[in-house]
Amino acid sequence: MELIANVLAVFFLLAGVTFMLVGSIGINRFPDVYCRAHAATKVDTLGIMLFVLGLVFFTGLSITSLKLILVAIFVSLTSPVAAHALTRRALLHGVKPWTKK
Amino acid sequence: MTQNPGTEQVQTGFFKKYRGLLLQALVLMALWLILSGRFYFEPIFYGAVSVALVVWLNSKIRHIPLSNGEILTGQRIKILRLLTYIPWLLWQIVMSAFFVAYLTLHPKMPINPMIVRFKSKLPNSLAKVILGNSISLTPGTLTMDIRGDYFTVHAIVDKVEQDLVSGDMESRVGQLYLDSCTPEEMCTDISITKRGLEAKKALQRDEEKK
Amino acid sequence: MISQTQSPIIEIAARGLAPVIQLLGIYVFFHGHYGPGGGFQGGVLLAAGVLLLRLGIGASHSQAQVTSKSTVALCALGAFIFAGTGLVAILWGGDFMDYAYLPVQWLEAADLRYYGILFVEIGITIAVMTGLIAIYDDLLGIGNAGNN
Amino acid sequence: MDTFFTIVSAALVVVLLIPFYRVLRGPTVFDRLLGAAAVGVKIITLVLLFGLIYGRVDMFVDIALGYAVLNFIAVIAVARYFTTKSKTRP
Repeated sequence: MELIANVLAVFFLLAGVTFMLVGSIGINRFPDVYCRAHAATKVDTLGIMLFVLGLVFFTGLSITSLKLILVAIFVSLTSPVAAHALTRRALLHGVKPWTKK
Repeated sequence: MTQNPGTEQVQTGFFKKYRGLLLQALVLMALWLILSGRFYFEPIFYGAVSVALVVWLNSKIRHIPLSNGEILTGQRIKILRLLTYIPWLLWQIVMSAFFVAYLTLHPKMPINPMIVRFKSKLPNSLAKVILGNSISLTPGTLTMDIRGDYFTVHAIVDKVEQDLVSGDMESRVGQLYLDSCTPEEMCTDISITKRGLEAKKALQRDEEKK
Repeated sequence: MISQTQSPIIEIAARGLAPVIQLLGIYVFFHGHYGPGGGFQGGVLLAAGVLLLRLGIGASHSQAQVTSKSTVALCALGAFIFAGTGLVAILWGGDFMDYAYLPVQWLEAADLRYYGILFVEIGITIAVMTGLIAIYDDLLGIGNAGNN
Repeated sequence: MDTFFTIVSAALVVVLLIPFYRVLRGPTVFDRLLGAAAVGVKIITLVLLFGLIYGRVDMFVDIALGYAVLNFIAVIAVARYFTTKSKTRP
């Protein structure tokens, strides 16, 4: 049982780090600020959720793991709001969206 | 700003009037218990005092309307339907992360960004906010602006744009407030812009109309 | 001045998250005995909660919660609580901030230290929170933050 | 297990450095801000991982929560008070 929990935890930690790596690459690879916001919002949110899930498997179910889940909930609530605020202000500021030729 | 209940007011009226505040206090008390993690008298007493202070501070701004003139109190969300909506949203987050990761790692990066504007028939601002955040978390779409009933959404490929304007998610959000709503009637007046300059002009046209 | 026109997402997110952030600030303040935290950090988080409302629903609307006029006075009150506790300890025969000498009869020395620290931390929290809000309001020129 | 945590935290630091390129390079200020927010999210996970390494997760979670709050408010504040070129907006 201990072994299964540890294997799951390692898997989820590595998955979270992988998703955050993909998000970071996306921030550098996409052509304009709106597409970059896609990468920063969705991929990073799933990355931190998986990471926290891995940490919960390590610590076991307790008050501390509830607080860990609270961090994940907070980040997943705030990241779309932050991306919305940024892209809205970029649109009003006049940053042109990149389009295919 | 705060309205004291009259002494002759009956009990049910009190609960009906302050349902929002009581819910907020309960949620904050649960949050305090999770944060504190000590279940004896003194921390819980401090927690009760803190929750009372925070609820009192925030009850002062409950009656201030939003910038579009809407008052937030008195809207009932259907909590049971919210509980069924959240797992679907989590599944959508997983889907969207895999989708954007696929787009990122694809060597040619097959994106075709566009700006979709549509009119939604959601009844109030809170529903619009839930829809806007859900759009931001579902595959390939990002809410850029909400102005009145009009949503401005950045979609990254053609496929997600079709999913968006089919109105599936709008009807799911609409069911949180309305009794029945079909996907067809929720999402109307769709216009798609594939060039950046036109989108900004459309926004400015809206501004001048006001 | 800044226009009140704002996207409803930011407004409602500010209204919904501000109580949570304020409660987190108060928790950090009370948590100073057991882990990281204390007056200054709690005050910063409380000020962050108030400033989120200032940003989200507009500076003039959020005056209903904490007015700009009261911030400087409350900041002075916090500093007064902090310094006054120390001075009272001196007057009753101890050193500065020696809580065991506070003139409260019905508490023992250990309890007196515990509650003395708590009282001083309350002063620090109020001073930091209202001081930061007063700096923000003064920089933007809202209301009559400083009487200058 | 400690070796594994060390490797994961080193990987996280590398991941954290990638958005810094966007912060330094970004053509507009919004790109820089987006990169900074992405760095913030990675720092939250790094703080949680340090909590696990030092065996004090309950202590580091509070720091992570505070960091998340300040990261969010920083983005909102800069996005709100960035001066706009458009004539119709203030």
